[in-house]
Amino acid sequence: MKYGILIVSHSANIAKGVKDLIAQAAPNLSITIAGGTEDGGIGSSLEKIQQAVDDNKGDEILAFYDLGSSKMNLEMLLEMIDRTIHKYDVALVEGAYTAATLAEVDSPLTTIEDNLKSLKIK
Amino acid sequence: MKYGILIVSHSANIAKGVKDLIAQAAPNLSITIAGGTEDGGIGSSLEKIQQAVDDNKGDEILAFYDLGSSKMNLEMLLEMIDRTIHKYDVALVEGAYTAATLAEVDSPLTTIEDNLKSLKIK
Amino acid sequence: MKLELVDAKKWITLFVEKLESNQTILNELDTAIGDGDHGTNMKRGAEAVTAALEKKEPETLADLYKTTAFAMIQKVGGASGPLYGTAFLDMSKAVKNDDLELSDLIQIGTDGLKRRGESDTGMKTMIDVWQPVSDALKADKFDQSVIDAALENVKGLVATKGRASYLEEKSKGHIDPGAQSSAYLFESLIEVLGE
Amino acid sequence: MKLELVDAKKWITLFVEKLESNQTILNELDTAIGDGDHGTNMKRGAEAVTAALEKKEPETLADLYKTTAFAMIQKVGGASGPLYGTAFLDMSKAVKNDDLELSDLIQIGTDGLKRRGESDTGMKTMIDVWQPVSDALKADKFDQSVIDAALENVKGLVATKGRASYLEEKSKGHIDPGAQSSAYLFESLIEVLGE
Ligand SMILES: Nc1ncnc2c1ncn2[C@@H]1O[C@H](COP(=O)(O)OP(=O)(O)O)[C@@H](O)[C@H]1O
Ligand SMILES: Nc1ncnc2c1ncn2[C@@H]1O[C@H](COP(=O)(O)OP(=O)(O)O)[C@@H](O)[C@H]1O
Ligand SMILES: [Mg+2]
Ligand SMILES: [Mg+2]
Ligand SMILES: [Mg+2]
Ligand SMILES: [Mg+2]
Repeated sequence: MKYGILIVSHSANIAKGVKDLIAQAAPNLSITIAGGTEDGGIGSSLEKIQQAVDDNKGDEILAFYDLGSSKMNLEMLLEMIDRTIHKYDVALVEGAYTAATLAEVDSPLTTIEDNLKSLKIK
Repeated sequence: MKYGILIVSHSANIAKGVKDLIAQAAPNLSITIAGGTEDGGIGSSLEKIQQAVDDNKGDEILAFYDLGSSKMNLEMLLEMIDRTIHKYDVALVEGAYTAATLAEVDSPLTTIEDNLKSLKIK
Repeated sequence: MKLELVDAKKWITLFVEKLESNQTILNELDTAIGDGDHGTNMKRGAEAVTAALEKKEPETLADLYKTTAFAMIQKVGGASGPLYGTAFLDMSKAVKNDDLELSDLIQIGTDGLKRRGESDTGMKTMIDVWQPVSDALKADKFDQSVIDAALENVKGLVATKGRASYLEEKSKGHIDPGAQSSAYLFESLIEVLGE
Repeated sequence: MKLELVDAKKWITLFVEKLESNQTILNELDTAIGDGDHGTNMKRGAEAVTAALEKKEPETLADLYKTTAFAMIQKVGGASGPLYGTAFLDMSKAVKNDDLELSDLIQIGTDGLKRRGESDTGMKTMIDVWQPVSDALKADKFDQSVIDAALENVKGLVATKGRASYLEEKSKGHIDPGAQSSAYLFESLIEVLGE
């Protein structure tokens, strides 16, 4: 698939839930997640994000996050690796759902990004 | 507490995760959740929402939802009961976090709602 | 025209049967432009309706529609739950008026859908079947061709409500799953009326 | 002024000790205007730094700062992880230049915080300690009073970045937890410089 989805959240449950939700509408996408700290607490882990990026099968990755450190860790990783990752400052659940639905039917990136615009809140 | 938080999501994991996330920043709030269908699938359940409303200890409830049927079931319930529930058409995770943080320090509803305005995406 | 209790029961029973036997089709339609569960959702609702009607035989039309509404609301789990639920609940309240025409009943259900869904015709939803049926009943021209035409029309629409709306232009060319399940509802009605 | 490797090691070691013994204070500060975990986060980071330094004795300043950075990045789990991590990583790269003054080193760390946090002074964050310290070092006027004044100033600010920013006006009157942990960092530096 052209696009994969990456979910970075402070909570392992949120990350898992978002994946469940969007996988139902977009069963063919590669959706990988990084939720919570290494030891399962609320927070974020660069290592988990790195792993989720490694596991993602999309040619390019559309990335969504919730708050502060999820974003900063994601950006830190972007500086370290050279896969094409598009990071969106949009509502996590709603943005990921929108992107996944469109990516599932092979919409071009411009269409996906047009639809994400109104969800920009960060 | 004056305000309680209600989370309605298609996914039990999202609902649980949002609670974990916001409870960390707002440990004194009553936060109740309704996630997924009765049998644990992706979807929503009026009964779960009803239960979460019943369990909520806030004098008034600030309610957040993700997509379509979460909203419709919530609105259906609002027509059936007479507790004061404010429903916000904002980003689920980010909106709930914002409201919880402010409610935790006894901010007035006007302040909370002012801060939710920029998160309106539905 | 009005529906007697015995016919209304047949109507609901036929609807429930069609939902149970067409689960796969409804899921497939929903897979194309939604999340693939409309058949599963409606089957769950159908079973709940059957169970509720078996548990307590409704004694009035209001009872029948209310029982149907509550079963749908409680068990469907998708957007179609509160939608069909609201339609039947509103119909159950309205039908207490003995003078209510069938066409008015269906219009009241349609209005319930519009209120619950904050939607209207042309948005590629079940409303695009309910409203034409209601119109046809008012004009005394209700038959299978009305349903066929409604589904054909729905197919060409771009969705602006519900999950399919995320797909925008790409939602075109597909029958909306909720429109199809509503088609089963009104095909059941035709069978009852035709007898 | 420059810091030799042996002094820089002392610096980091003292910092780590202060983080471990002040976990509760940092958590309490974060409870007031954040999520209450800054002490726990920094303690986890501190332990990781200690473990990493014990595992492999750094042979250069660049090594030392890089090891510190990676331990923080990997283990802190909160926003302070990528923040301190970026500051020390940038410092580790810059310190390869032998001519680098201590004041420049700290400014480079401060710039790293600003880049990672998309933030600046006056936003009630750790930057409001780093920047005044960097300025004082440049002016050769760095002592405890600089840190005290910075914390006093931070207290009066309204947060516009980080979790405390959600509280707006209500964030006033509290010391920012990250500013406090950075105060420990620079109090450790004073101890080293004072020897
Ligand atoms: N806002 C709305 N107004 C009217 N009908 C809607 C609306 N949202 C969804 N629908 C109808 O519901 C159907 C989907 O039902 P279902 O698949 O059971 O729910 P979900 O979308 O929650 O999975 C759609 O095909 C459409 O006919
Ligand atoms: N955007 C930012 N720029 C600079 N510093 C920030 C930023 N966001 C947070 N901080 C700093 O991080 C500290 C919080 O760290 P910590 O509690 O460990 O992380 P979290 O907020 O993820 O729980 C704050 O007190 C503040 O000093
Ligand atoms: Mg569906
Ligand atoms: Mg569904
Ligand atoms: Mg914190
Ligand atoms: Mg935290």
